[in-house]
Amino acid sequence: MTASIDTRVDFAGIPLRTPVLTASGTFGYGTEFAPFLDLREIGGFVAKSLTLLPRSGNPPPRIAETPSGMLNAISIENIGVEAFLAEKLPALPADVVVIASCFGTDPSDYAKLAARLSESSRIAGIEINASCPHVKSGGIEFGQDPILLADLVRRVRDASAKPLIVKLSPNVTRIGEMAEICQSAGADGLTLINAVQAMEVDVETRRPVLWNVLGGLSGPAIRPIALRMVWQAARAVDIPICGVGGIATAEDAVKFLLCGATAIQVGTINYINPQAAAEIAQGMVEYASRKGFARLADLIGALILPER
Amino acid sequence: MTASIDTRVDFAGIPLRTPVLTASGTFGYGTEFAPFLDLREIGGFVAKSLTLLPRSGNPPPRIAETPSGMLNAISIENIGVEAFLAEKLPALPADVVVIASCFGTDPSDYAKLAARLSESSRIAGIEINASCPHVKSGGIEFGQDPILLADLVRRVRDASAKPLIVKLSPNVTRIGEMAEICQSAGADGLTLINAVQAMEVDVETRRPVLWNVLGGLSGPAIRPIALRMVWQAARAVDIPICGVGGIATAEDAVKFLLCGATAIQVGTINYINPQAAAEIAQGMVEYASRKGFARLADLIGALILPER
Amino acid sequence: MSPPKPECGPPIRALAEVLENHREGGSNHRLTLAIEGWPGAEPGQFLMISAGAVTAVDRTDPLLPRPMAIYRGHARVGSGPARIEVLYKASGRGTRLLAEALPGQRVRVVGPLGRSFPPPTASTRAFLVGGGTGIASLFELAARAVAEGAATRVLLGARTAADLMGVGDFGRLGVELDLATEDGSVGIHGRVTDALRPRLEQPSDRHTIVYACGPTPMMRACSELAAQSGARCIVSLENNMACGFGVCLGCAVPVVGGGFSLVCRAGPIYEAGDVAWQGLP
Amino acid sequence: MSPPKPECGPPIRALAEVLENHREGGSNHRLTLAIEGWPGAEPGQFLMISAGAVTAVDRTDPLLPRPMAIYRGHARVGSGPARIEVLYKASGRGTRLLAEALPGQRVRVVGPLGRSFPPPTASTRAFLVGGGTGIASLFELAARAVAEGAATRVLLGARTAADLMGVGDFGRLGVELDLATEDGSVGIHGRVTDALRPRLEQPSDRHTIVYACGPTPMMRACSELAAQSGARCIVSLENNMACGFGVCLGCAVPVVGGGFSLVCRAGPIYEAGDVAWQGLP
Ligand SMILES: Cc1cc2nc3c(=O)[nH]c(=O)nc-3n(C[C@H](O)[C@H](O)[C@H](O)COP(=O)(O)OP(=O)(O)OC[C@H]3O[C@@H](n4cnc5c(N)ncnc54)[C@H](O)[C@@H]3O)c2cc1C
Ligand SMILES: Cc1cc2nc3c(=O)[nH]c(=O)nc-3n(C[C@H](O)[C@H](O)[C@H](O)COP(=O)(O)OP(=O)(O)OC[C@H]3O[C@@H](n4cnc5c(N)ncnc54)[C@H](O)[C@@H]3O)c2cc1C
Ligand SMILES: Cc1cc2nc3c(=O)[nH]c(=O)nc-3n(C[C@H](O)[C@H](O)[C@H](O)COP(=O)(O)O)c2cc1C
Ligand SMILES: Cc1cc2nc3c(=O)[nH]c(=O)nc-3n(C[C@H](O)[C@H](O)[C@H](O)COP(=O)(O)O)c2cc1C
Ligand code: FES
Ligand code: FES
Repeated sequence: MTASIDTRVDFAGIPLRTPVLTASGTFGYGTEFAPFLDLREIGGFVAKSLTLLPRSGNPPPRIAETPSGMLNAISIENIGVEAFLAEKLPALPADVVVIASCFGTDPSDYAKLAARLSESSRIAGIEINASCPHVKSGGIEFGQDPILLADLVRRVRDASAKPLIVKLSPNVTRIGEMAEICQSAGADGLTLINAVQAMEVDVETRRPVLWNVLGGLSGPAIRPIALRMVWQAARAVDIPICGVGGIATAEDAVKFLLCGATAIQVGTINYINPQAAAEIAQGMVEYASRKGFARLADLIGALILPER
Repeated sequence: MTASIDTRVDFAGIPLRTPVLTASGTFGYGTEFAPFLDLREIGGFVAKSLTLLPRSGNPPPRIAETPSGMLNAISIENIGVEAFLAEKLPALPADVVVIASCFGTDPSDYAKLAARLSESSRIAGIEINASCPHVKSGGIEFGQDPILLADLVRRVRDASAKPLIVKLSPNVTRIGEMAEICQSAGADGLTLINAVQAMEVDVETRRPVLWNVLGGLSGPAIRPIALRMVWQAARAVDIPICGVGGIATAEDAVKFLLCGATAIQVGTINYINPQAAAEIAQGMVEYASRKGFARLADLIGALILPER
Repeated sequence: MSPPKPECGPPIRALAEVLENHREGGSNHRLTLAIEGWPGAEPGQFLMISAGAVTAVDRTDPLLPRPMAIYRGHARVGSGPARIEVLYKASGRGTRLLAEALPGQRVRVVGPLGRSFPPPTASTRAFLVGGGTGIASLFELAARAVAEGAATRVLLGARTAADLMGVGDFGRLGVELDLATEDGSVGIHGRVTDALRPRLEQPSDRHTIVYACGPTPMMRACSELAAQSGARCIVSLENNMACGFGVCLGCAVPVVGGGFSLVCRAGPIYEAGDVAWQGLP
Repeated sequence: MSPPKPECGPPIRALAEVLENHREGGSNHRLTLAIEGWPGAEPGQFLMISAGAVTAVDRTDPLLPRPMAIYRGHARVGSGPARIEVLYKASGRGTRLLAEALPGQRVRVVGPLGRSFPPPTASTRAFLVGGGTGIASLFELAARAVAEGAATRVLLGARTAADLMGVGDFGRLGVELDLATEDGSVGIHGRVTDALRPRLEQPSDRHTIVYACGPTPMMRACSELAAQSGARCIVSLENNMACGFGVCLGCAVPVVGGGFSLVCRAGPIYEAGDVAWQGLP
């Protein structure tokens, strides 16, 4: 019975087996999850953000636990684009959708990265991480400044013909405005939200818990914020949206589709339950069949609003 | 031994018995807590936001539970300034510090409210709610727009000689900038944060959980966001800050002082534990004596930063 | 709206001990608590109960306590703690966690809260109509009605026999008892309102009082049946609650004549005619 | 840095049954789990354990699982589940909740994770130095050392006698056992490193291996004592962890020569000389 549900969606020109992807920085380079789930059970994954050169992140402590969430200040530690293309990509099954995430401190870094990644037929799309909330130079400025963001998206658009997805920062006054800017600058889709800038303190030592002082809040705690932003962005633009932020269950994922997301990403929960993404994909099918939807795509924007 | 700790602080010209206040909208008009705690055990409270005329809020559902938090869309239901002055204020013990919160859809509403409230010697200070996250007209625009906010604060400043506190919205890109604007416009102090704009959906009905669709997220879930914003605001301005957002324990309260807050407000937790504010005030004394601080005021800004 | 009866209290906050907590058919559970310093309660009042037993460290998820009717309060033995019974349905997150609480564990409670039912008198013809978990709000009222010598008939309905709460307890009160189940597994085959309808066919006066607690459509139907026969109808409403004592304003329901009323403070007991039914969630 | 030994595995995710979970002096607890499909583990590997027993509904606070050493793994009886023991200190929120888990309840585990200790051989002179909860990482290593016929001395230290973990178990292995407590309540009065120092006074070669697990200052002191006498030193590091299997990058520690190493994946076992001690949290 559940078998009869059509789970496919098209996100920004990328055909997905199911709307369930996994979020950048929470799924490594994919291979780490081999012991726990078959990558073919999910729609695909966004790899850890890449920089042109290998980058080693912040000193410890890098993470902390908070109510229904966690803080992180990793600072985009990654093996660099070349090692990714040479070592990580070939290790993945051919039919796994891989979206590459780009990070840089200058628009030209992003453009170079996008161009290089676009040479690989294994890359289904490019996600611009313009929103890393804890790196002074880079992320946060791009994602928070309309002019910088528009310029960044245009530069990357010119550099790559791949489906282009911009991942937005939640640390802004008007998310809808940022979404519009990306759309007019040529983005094919949007991902939101990245972690919310936050802080935690240890009262015993009287010091910030994170070496970086500030970090990004993620996990179920931020889900209602992410859902609101996806809802607002979906009403502001026509390009498809991938919802991310605190998704822990199939019901959570359904909420994002109802609010207008075409796909979703599972993030922090992968750490706690490395099988979560596959369970969520299965649970969405059960929800759809229980509710009489023939296609998961029919859930997109299917929120019923009180008529007033 | 704990008796020897000096708990007094001065917040924006208001002498407080202890830095622990309760937040507007979470403590009613004070009298509701009589069965549970002696108002003299806390520093005082901020009354439910007032409008010039009585205001009845949104239809149900008005609240919903979320991971380590709750959503609300009450829409400033209140008895109006006149009934507050005539009925509620006289019912309170003379030595309880009462801060009045003003809300309006136009700067002149705020100015009129502040002027009227300033006529009462029982009002220790005025808090401008420029941040109500779910009322279309009003709150959110003031708190999110630098020009509107500066104008609002100036207008109220001219209308009242009472200590003037501006309560900031967290739904902004740069909280420090908003803090500076309030300082230069004549505010004596700042309160932050108000609830974070958010949304929740019921997958069974496929409808928004709140009648208002959008609501404000409060509770422990947002504490790391509030702490970050207090930290950023404290570094941007010289006027004192009252920290609010997810405070549930004395340790939470201490974190806000360490990050630069002069006082704190207990909000959502009052609903779950109507004795929380008094317990937090007591717990802060225990912390101070355990850590060898003679005065709670010595905790303000006492965060130890890694020297780099 | 003028409250039917001044509120009882003052409420206390207590760390109650779980004496018993067991399943009673379907997903219904009976929780018996020992509460120190309990001030006593009136029929129709409720408690806010933490969503699950108190653990070594406070967990902030689920965050909010749950409102639960005081099903039955037992006379205090000497100076000991009061024994309070709650009947609840393990449905969502909080009540399913509450169902795991073991004897000896503790749950946080705040109460008694809300206003109570206007009491029946010897001259009252009382119909107590309970649907689903709404039944839990009616037991103390039934006991009071019997004590006052009112002609008392209790009508209880649920989806199926296993879901019917406290039938045995009501039976032992010696009231006239009508049962209704939607699947016909016990009592009449249909809704509890189908059991009420024939009872109100003759025109009745204000001495006839229909006390209704259950799903909103059921209470609304009761109020219409009562209105048709000229009887008075008192209902006990439900709504989401954060505090239970009138400060969050989260539990407001629209009332006739405009504006809102706080279910936790002005309610949960209302004259059916005062409720703006179409505006309920 | 080349890992001391290829990692064992592949890890599994399982819903383990709590067989026993009781206090053993101070705030130390012994948790015995039954785990289906357990692939076996090597000395020094660890588990990620949910912060408290699994409840009727998943609670998101506390959110993260806790890393815990596999103290002892028991040979599987036939095709039944493996029996795994964990010794832990109920200190913070998660471990205090874990201490409330009752036999029959379940906890979520992911493991075995991390790399194991390079095994001692018959020619090894092994000093196993454990401090506080670090003791828990050494039992399987001690058993292996004895089995290999290595000259094995175990040195365990804690604040006070009650805090010393697993002393009886180590005793039964028949190893030479030195105890140290900071209050002198048992063994020598002082730190475990004070017990180690005299043992390393004679210059020793690389066949002498100091295996150290405990507070960072203790491990650092061990590595210095070992270096002075020319012995090899292997340590088991701790760090905050979100995942335990190499994807969150949260557990990184600085290593000699620059850059970071993931404690959960490249570690927790390290050659003391590879660790950039001054950079540890
Ligand atoms: C005055 C009053 C008395 C009540 N007495 C009883 C009783 O005696 N026995 C009983 O089984 N139930 C009773 N209820 C209903 C009970 O409060 C809800 O069933 C319960 O809150 C649901 O919680 P949950 O954890 O199962 O659901 P969840 O889905 O976890 O609840 C999520 C949130 O929604 C709120 N909520 C969900 N359903 C309701 C509801 N029907 N009414 C109010 N809040 C709700 C919860 O309180 C919580 O804040 C009463 C409600 C009120 C207002
Ligand atoms: C590889 C490894 C093996 C371990 N083996 C054991 C063992 O066998 N027995 C034992 O008692 N302890 C062991 N620990 C330490 C144990 O993980 C922490 O004591 C535990 O996480 C503290 O959790 P809490 O809930 O008590 O503290 P909380 O204050 O609730 O923890 C808050 C957060 O900080 C993290 N944290 C706090 N202290 C530590 C720490 N020392 N190390 C890592 N994370 C920490 C927690 O994991 C959690 O994410 C081990 C740690 C590691 C890394
Ligand atoms: C430890 C950690 C590392 C992350 N690294 C990245 C990253 O490299 N690039 C990126 O775009 N987002 C990164 N994120 C953000 C997540 O992709 C996601 O947007 C955010 O965590 C919210 O989703 P969640 O609540 O489901 O985790 C990271 C998140 C965490 C917790
Ligand atoms: C139900 C509810 C009503 C509120 N009403 C007001 C209000 O009238 N005026 C105001 O300034 N803040 C109001 N707030 C915001 C709180 O004062 C506080 O800023 C916010 O909840 C964050 O603090 P907390 O997490 O401790 O609750 C309200 C919050 C809640 C939950
Ligand atoms: S529940 Fe808070 S006011 Fe009624
Ligand atoms: S704990 Fe996640 S990478 Fe090591």
